[in-house]
Amino acid sequence: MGYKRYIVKRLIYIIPLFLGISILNFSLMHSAGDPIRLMTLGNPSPNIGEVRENLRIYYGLDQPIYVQYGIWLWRFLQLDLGTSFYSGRTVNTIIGMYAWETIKLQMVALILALAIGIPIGIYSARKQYSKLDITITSSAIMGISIPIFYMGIIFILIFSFYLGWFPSFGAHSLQELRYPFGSYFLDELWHLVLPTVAIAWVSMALYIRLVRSSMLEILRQDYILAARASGLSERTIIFKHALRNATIPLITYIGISIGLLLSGAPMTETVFTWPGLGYLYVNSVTQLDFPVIMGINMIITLIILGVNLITDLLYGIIDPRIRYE
Amino acid sequence: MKELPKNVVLEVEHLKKLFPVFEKGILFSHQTGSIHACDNVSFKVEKGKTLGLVGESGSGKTTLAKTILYLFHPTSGQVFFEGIDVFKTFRSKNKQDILSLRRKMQYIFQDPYSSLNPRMTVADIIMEPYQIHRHIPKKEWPIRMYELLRLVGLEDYHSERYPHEFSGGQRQRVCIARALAVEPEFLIADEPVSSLDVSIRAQILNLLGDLQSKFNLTYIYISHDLSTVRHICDEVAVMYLGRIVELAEVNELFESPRHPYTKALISAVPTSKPGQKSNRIILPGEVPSPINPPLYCRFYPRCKYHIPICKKKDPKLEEILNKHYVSCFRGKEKLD
Amino acid sequence: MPRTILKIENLKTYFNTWAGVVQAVDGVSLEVKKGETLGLVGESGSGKTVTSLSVLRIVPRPGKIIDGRIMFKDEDLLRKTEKEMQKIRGAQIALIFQDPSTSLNPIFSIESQLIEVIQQHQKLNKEEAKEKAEILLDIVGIPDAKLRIKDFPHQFSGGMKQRVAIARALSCEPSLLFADEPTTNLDVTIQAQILDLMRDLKSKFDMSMVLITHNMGIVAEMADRVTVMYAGRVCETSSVNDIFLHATHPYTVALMRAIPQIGTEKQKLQVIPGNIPNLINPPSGCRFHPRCKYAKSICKMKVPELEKVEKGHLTACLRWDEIKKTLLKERERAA
Amino acid sequence: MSKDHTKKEMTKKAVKTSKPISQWGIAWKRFKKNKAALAGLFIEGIILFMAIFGPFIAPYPPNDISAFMEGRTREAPSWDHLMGTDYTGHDVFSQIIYGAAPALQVGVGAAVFSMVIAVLVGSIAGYYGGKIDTILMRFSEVFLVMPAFLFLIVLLKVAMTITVAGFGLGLTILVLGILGWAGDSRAIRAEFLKLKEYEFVTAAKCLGASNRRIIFKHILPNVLHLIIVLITSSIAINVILEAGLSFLGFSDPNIITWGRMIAYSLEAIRGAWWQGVFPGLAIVVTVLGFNILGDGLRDALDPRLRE
Repeated sequence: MGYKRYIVKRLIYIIPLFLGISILNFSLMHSAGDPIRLMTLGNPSPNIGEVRENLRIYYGLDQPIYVQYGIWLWRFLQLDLGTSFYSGRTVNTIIGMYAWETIKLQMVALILALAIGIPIGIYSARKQYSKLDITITSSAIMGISIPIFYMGIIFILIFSFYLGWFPSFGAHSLQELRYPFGSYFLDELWHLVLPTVAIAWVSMALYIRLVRSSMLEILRQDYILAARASGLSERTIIFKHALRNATIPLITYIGISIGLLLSGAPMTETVFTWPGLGYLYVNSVTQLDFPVIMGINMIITLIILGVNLITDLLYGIIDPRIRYE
Repeated sequence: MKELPKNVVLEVEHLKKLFPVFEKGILFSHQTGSIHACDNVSFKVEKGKTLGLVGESGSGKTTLAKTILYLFHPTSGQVFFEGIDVFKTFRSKNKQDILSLRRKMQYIFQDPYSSLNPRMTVADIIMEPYQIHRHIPKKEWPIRMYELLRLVGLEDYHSERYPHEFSGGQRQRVCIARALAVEPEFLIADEPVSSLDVSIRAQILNLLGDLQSKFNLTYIYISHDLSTVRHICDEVAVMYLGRIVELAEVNELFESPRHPYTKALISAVPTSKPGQKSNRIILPGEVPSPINPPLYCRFYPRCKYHIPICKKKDPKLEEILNKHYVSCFRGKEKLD
Repeated sequence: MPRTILKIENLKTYFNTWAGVVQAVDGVSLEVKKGETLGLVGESGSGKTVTSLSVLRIVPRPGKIIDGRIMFKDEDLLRKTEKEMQKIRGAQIALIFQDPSTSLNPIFSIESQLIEVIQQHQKLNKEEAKEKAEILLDIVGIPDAKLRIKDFPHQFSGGMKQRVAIARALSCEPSLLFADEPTTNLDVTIQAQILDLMRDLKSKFDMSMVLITHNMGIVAEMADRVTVMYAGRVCETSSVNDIFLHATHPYTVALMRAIPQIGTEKQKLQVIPGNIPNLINPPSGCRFHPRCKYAKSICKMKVPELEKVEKGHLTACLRWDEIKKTLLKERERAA
Repeated sequence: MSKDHTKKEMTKKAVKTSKPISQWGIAWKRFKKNKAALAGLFIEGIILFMAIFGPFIAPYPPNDISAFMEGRTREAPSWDHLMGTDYTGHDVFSQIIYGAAPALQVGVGAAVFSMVIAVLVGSIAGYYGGKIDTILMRFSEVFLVMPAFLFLIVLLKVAMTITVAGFGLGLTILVLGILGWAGDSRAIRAEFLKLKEYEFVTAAKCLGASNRRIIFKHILPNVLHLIIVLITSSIAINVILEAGLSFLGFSDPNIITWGRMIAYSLEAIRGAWWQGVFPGLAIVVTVLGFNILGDGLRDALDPRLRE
């Protein structure tokens, strides 16, 4: 009973957050200046004033800002993100074309980072101050100090240009002829390797540090000592008692890091010319295509909020103190 | 101003402190009940005497003490110190009056580890009251500070040191010195020795005793350790769930306790006599939650002497003998 | 003749910290006889907790057992492998911690924490283990054990948590129980309940017990024999009567006099001057000498060994003989 | 009481015994033992030196294209050009030196700016609590959850479109600062919440200390260690973010930055790797320096680790 109430609470809790971010997003776009003026900045037409006025009316930009926000929100709730200033296609269509590639890339990278980072973090904590621990911690601090795009460039230089093992750009080969063994799936995987490893490398370093420090903290607790005193095996103590408690900060961090990775998508995807939302975003910003920019911002916000919600629900499952609050 | 009976410095009248209990809502929290930390408490303390406040955790002793000093805002009730209405003074926001009242009443805390700012030297800590009150000229600050240090049994060179360089007992001495810096008349000592080692406790208790006779201080001594209470108090008030259930002169209370809870409490203290297995009264159950307590006698669920009326009415604190107050329907009987 | 169940000889456990080596336990020897309760008395930093952790070989980092022998049922625990120790911990020697709110894992139900320990040491299936867990909770006095077994630690009060912790410690019927200040964090009336329970259980389960405490009242009530520790060493060991009536070590004597007695009236307490020493750089010779009113220059130089005062009464003081006489005179005068 | 005890006498007495050490002193002692942290300090010293004295130590002026004139563009590292030249003939090594100043300015500037907001919000929310706390924390949550970096790109792009002459670093600092305070403010709030319950704060209240005195004299000094650690790691993050922004081309084109150098190198990285690899290394070293410095400071200052 407690848990259901908790879920409902968290769900409702998201609404003001979403409204807050959308208002911030909307006002940011509008305080950024008049998009029509920006779009037509270099236009030499003599009756530019009239053209601008017409464009404003066309896009509904002549109305007061709160009315504009209201209209935008109403449309958003009907899943209508508007039309691109440039291509004239609906934002839904455009985002639909790019979103999957970003999600695929980030998911694979995340799974990779967790699958490698967590065991290394646990090992490092158990063997605190051993040689291997020192090697791991120093590599991890190196890892968090490398910008993802730089990591990508280095990878491209080594594994693509010099060794020629992996492609340096795109998510697919342009021609079917170039698919490894003629398989589309393998082609996808082949293109995924460099960007996912580059992203995973950096986030893995963060997970290692996080898991290590929270494990160290937990291994100092009395209940671990008590578990030892009851004769439980080391395996049970580490993997059941300690790890389960360490999952709580870990989940928080996964939630945050998904947001960070999505925000960092423009850089990764630019380096690898990856046809995802980040790549689209940079292009749209360069063109000042506000409906698309807004659309991507809100989609990413929704993803982050969704992840936050899942995080909260997982807390409830793991930690009874939250569930029965 | 209020005329207090002769010798009485502090009078607490019907003091009540409720803490609201919130439940986190969607946007804001809403109140679902209140903790009756301290409920309708009245007592008097005479000049130069020590009143002991005894009770288990959750009985409201610390809340009571902090409310008297307006560190918690009272829900209702009044406190008079030397005739001054304490709460009225604090509520008036008159800075001068508040400061002069703060100088008269001081507090000594339970945990000497968290009660000293780790970033300040002992000299800074003891001289901070001077900075706040400016009751003595700046030139004399260090001189007074050294006097205080020696008074509480520390050395001069300790003044330059930081709290982490001291042991618990020494820290408690610093705390006492800081409290004395404003030259107070009244001290509340909240479990001042319970976090100290046994061999250090006696040092601090003796120091408190010496200071009392030297400066004619009035104390409220809060403790859950009955043996120290017996040792340094003149009068003792026993608290249970936010109420005073028994109040009497110390020997009277320990030798002929009237309230069933007091009896159990005294018998529960392990005596330092081997082999003498006491015929102790073991209370069943635990202290109930102070959130929305029952309207009848609060001790009823754990009391083996209860009669029908105990579950119907709430007993009042009544004087059953000379200066012996009990809050029990059977307080006048001798119960075994 | 009661057999000895545990005999610690010259145990040394040091902690390597950044500030220096903390000699937390420095040459402790003590003995627990079958079926008895040994009161292990000392102030903070006297090494009583570290001694108990050393016996189970679970001293947390950076602590390390440097030297000594720990004979449990005539086998040296320090020579056992980690696997063998796991079979002893919880099954033959159990430990109850001071603070029940931190010694139970907050995210597992009571049921799973009890079953886990039972299954670790006994060949029972989950149902049987659960049944046993319920019986245990019933024995330690938790009302509605069948319902409450599903609850999590934070849903219990302090006293109830300690009962759960006791149930866990007793789940495999150990022959030796270390209880490390089991009532210090509890209220007086709850303390009385728990002590009563422990006394009951001790005879019910036929255990030997080491009761670690700083409260002489609890010692008087619970213990058969007492070992007093100070600054990582043993000062005195004797029967509980002798400790209270014929203590010979100056620290024991001073400690007794510094404790206010509930039966006595307002008077000045006798004080032990000074502070508890820092164990990174402990005093030379007898570690109590800077605070001892009987100290002579030899106390600074020579480390006192445990010497026999009379049968079953050992003391680690160089001048116990003289002091005994002085004390006797003092007691006569007082009487 | 003897009043003839002068301060002089006291100090003389104090000298006899061992010197008192403050917690800062202890932290410094621990810090000194940490070789990695010292290395971090050393690295940042060099970067700072480069940032201040860049024009004096760089072998070539910023816009020197003499190599271009000589046709020595995209030249591999040599004694003349330690890190080679780029496609317009700029000396990569000199450019890296010039890039230190903007990197530090943005990194430190934005970190300090966001910390000012974080301390303000965190201390008010933590100390006063109640409704103010709820509102401020909800507000910070919005900043925490939103994709700040994406917003930032738009703002900078607009600035670039409006200002033809270039907008300098101020805007980047401002915007990074505004978008980065939320997480830190929560950490500071948590610390305030914890510390305000400490008995030394209650003791100060009991002595009649004002709220201002309690916040500034009692609580803030005890939060300072956290602020220092947070600032160090936030500098590292801001240096990376700045590099990313200029890498994407959202920075003032008139300022040489490491990110921009990498971006320019991309066209020809296959033939002239040094154009991109060296500026990237400069970023990595700078960020690494701040990160190990931050770790060292945390270990030295965190009272939990003290035994």
